[in-house]
Amino acid sequence: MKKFVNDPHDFVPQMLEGLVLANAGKLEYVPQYNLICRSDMPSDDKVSIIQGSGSGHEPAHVMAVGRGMLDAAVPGGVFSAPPVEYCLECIKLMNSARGVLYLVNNYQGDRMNWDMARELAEAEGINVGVVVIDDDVAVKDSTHTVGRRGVAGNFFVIKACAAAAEQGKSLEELVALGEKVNAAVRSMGVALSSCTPPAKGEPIFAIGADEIEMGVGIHGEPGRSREKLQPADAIIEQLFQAVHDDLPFNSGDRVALMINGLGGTPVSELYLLYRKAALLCEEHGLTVVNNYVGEYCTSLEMAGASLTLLKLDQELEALLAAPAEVPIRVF
Amino acid sequence: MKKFVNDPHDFVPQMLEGLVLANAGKLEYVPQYNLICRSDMPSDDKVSIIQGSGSGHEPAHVMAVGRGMLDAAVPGGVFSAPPVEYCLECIKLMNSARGVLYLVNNYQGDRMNWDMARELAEAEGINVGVVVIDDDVAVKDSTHTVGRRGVAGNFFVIKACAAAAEQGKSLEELVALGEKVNAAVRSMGVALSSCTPPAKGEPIFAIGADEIEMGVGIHGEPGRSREKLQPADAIIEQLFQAVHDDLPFNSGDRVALMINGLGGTPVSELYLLYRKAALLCEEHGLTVVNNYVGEYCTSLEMAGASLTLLKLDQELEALLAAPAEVPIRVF
Amino acid sequence: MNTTTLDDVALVVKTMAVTALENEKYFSELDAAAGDADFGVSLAAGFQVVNDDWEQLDRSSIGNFLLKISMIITGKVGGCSGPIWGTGFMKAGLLSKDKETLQIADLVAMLRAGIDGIMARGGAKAGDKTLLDALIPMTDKLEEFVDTPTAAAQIRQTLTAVAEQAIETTSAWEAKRGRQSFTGARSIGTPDPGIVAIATMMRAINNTFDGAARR
Amino acid sequence: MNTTTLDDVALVVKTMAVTALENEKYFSELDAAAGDADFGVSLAAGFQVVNDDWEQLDRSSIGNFLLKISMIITGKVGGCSGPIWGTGFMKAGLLSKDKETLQIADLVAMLRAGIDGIMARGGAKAGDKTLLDALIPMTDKLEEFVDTPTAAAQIRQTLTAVAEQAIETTSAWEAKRGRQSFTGARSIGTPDPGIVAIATMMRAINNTFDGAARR
Ligand SMILES: Nc1ncnc2c1ncn2[C@@H]1O[C@H](COP(=O)(O)OP(=O)(O)O)[C@@H](O)[C@H]1O
Ligand SMILES: Nc1ncnc2c1ncn2[C@@H]1O[C@H](COP(=O)(O)OP(=O)(O)O)[C@@H](O)[C@H]1O
Ligand SMILES: [Mg+2]
Ligand SMILES: [Mg+2]
Ligand SMILES: [Mg+2]
Ligand SMILES: [Mg+2]
Repeated sequence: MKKFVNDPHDFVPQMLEGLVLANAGKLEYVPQYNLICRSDMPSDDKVSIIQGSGSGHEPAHVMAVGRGMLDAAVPGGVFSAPPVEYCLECIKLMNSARGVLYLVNNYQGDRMNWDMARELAEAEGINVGVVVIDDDVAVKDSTHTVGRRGVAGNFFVIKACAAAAEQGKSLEELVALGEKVNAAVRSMGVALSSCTPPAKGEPIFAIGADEIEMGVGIHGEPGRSREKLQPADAIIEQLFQAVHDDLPFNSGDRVALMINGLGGTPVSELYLLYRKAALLCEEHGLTVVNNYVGEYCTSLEMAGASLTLLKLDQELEALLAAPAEVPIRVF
Repeated sequence: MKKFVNDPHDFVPQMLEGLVLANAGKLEYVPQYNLICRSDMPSDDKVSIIQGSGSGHEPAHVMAVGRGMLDAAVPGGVFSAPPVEYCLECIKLMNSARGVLYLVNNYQGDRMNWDMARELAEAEGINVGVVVIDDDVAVKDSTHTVGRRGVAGNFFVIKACAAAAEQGKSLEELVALGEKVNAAVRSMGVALSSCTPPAKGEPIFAIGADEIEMGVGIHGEPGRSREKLQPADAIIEQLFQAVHDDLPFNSGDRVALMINGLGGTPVSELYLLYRKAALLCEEHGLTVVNNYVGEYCTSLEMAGASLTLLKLDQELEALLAAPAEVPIRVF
Repeated sequence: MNTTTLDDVALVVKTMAVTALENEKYFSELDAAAGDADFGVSLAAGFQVVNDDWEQLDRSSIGNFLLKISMIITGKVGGCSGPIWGTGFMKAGLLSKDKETLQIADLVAMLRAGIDGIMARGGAKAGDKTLLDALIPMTDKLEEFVDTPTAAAQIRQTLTAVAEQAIETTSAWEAKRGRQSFTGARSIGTPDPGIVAIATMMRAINNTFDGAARR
Repeated sequence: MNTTTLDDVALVVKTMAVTALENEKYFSELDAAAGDADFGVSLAAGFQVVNDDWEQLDRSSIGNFLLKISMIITGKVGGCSGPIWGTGFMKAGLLSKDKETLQIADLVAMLRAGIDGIMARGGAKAGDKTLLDALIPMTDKLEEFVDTPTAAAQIRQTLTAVAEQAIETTSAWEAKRGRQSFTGARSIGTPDPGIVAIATMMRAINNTFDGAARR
């Protein structure tokens, strides 16, 4: 395993220690519950927005804590949802008179832990709302499966709900808004390589030198098909088509377009992918109002990328344009 | 070669096309000279700040074009300095009554091409200044070598000079400032993996599964030593010691601390490294005023990181705090 | 008559804890085949606390003891396993809150309550290739002994066989719940880590009680 | 008497261009050993334009022709090679601006001017393991023929042998300039791409003129 790591058990806590050392005064770390929160929150003036999921997807979601984004994040171990107690403490710590909204990606572990934490929090009289995110079109959504996975579309749900929370929207309004964003966002990813959870010490799946996994999950879960390596434009065409046709998007739509790196792919390649995605949007009559090229939701050091489209309206355009400030910055 | 790429010859132009598609109205692309510039520049109110070096180090330097940073960048092919003609056109295009400052990393190819372009531009009556950046302590600096390489410290020279240029400083003042920053900044990197230039199609050097290259160059040039893989903290100790002792930095110094990813290392690991670097600063009596964790100067998809320290004073602290806006952003 | 005491219940739980800790790596490796390789780590995280806090656990009744175990597991175990195992212990504990001894019929009722709770929590049913496909046949078998007096050792032996058979039977199935289910057809042929854990624990319980009886 | 005409000079340059284009991959591979694998690509980028613009090149004098080549190489070739090769052509061109024919002494003077220009441009000297370590011994050898009338074919043969010997001799050296020099001791044992390019071009020039003479 070739990684910057000390004892693999310390991987997540030491990353979080680094994060708060780099953001002194802005972020706080509660080691007992592996929890990162804004130093100035909660406030009874706004609903608190929180999230907890497995680690290994950075900057999602611990590095999305900050003004205009999450108020707190409670990451579990690498690829492991946080236990109920941690979720519950996060809710309690961020308890606000306006309520607490947790945004949960649609994985069984995440959902069950948060459901139980919510029941317990509500028993203590805390007002808790939930939005489930499931934007990954690679997985078939049917009643006898666990449903689609939540992937990079998560970013837009956080951004919109957090911006609306800063504007004083109520918990009910935020739940409705989050569901609206989730209903309008679709993603699909592709892996060129596997990745190695520190505690495992070995790649999580095997992939040939000339193979790609089309529709890969952010924990290395299989996608739609194992294919031969193709030119970048051909890969983007596949992702775009799958994402575009799923909602579907229509000529005349105004959209946000994201090319998200999965961790091991350099930003040069992401812009090369963005080029083709932007051209395809144009061909299909979609107007790209906002674009996002970089890492938003990764799988450790996996080489690969995902494409996300969000259908916009005036409300969402204004929310995406609202100011925000997170640890991941250039300046 | 497992990359998102179409025809390898189109790698750089297609990346640049993506970049301007994602920054319409802000950046312009001149395909003839492979040149990216701000749409609103040059202006006779300020010195123009430009840079040109090989590609493959993104976000350096094409994605550092923007308000408060570079006015233009002219990237060559992957790892190849741009030809004289391109440098000259860049100078001419950014010609301002206040002059043009180019910031050049200390590689022979870069320096010779820019020297010639400068002679030609001066012959046309353009006022041209130069600052040479050579912050890499891995290479011995002596009169009978080509000297130290310019690596991630480049970011600080750009940031300071560009901020000062926006404040209306003269070309002579900016040259002096750039030299001051370069004299106060030191870096060293380490590679866990090699990288593959698209046109080459194969890794640029070989490295064993349990080996690291300590002091690696950003084009895969060898560093100080080939060593066995070590815990992250031990690696950072080596980088810190080499960087710290070179200037040297002294107890009581106020510093900027950067942990730069080389392209294939996820941000989770970078924060884990930052943790140890910040603790070492504390141990050595250095106050970290500004910190930078992320990718600033990469080597394609190389797994690895570098550590940069910059000694601050009041002037530099103010310049680092000045606003800036580049394509690499989260929102 | 087979009567189960608080001490028996405690020995069962202690054996489960030791088994989880001893098999941390093995259980995670099983999860690597079609899941995300954290099952062993997750279980161990919870049972480590059970083990560490062993002397201080609430022993005011069988139910209160199990509820305390539930709280630890739920609190400390991430992923699917925390809610699933925690819910199992909780439902069994609620049914035995005031009990100082249990008959076989009580055990069956507690197991059924646990199974129902797990189903409600995670939405899985028999045949989805989860630990339910060990627990359900084990409970069915135990129920057969309610009206048929049998030596405790033989009952344990039988349940162990049922659990181990479940590993074999279900390996050929496709996973329908949990992260394994994303793998679809690729999960066919690999044993489910949860089922293996139940069988391994049952085998260990069997050995422990046999050893205790012989002493 | 050996007299070199504009046509001869053009044939030399044309041969260099064809050689650069034919060996693009090979030259880059040589650069991969201790450099950054772009040498062949860079050279080809410039000589491709020379080749494409061939008919329109300024032929008003030998010097003007060489100056035009210099401008193309300098303009289109990145890395070290643009300034190095461009400077060589430029200095040789400046010395022959008004010439319509050249004697051996003129050729020696032009080569010396090119060598001095390259040294001034890049700071390299003899022994640093750059293409200068082919150009300098070739020029020294050519100078020996200034006062010793010799058949042109034999002179070319001799220069080719000197250039090819330079590959052998310098392979054992440590690079002191260019990106190769960062490799330090690791550059020992690998031939310098610039020297190989000079030798390959000299061999091709030799063959071309021999072929032209025989026709
Ligand atoms: N919905 C469910 N109901 C019951 N058991 C489940 C369910 N989902 C998963 N399991 C069991 O949990 C085991 C995996 O646990 P774990 O690795 O902790 O979950 P995760 O998928 O969150 O990583 C599976 O082997 C299966 O037996
Ligand atoms: N300073 C110099 N003076 C003369 N020749 C040089 C110098 N530096 C490099 N060279 C020659 O250039 C060749 C490498 O060219 P190229 O690959 O284009 O340079 P870069 O190092 O910029 O990639 C070397 O093989 C060497 O012969
Ligand atoms: Mg898990
Ligand atoms: Mg080069
Ligand atoms: Mg698992
Ligand atoms: Mg080279």
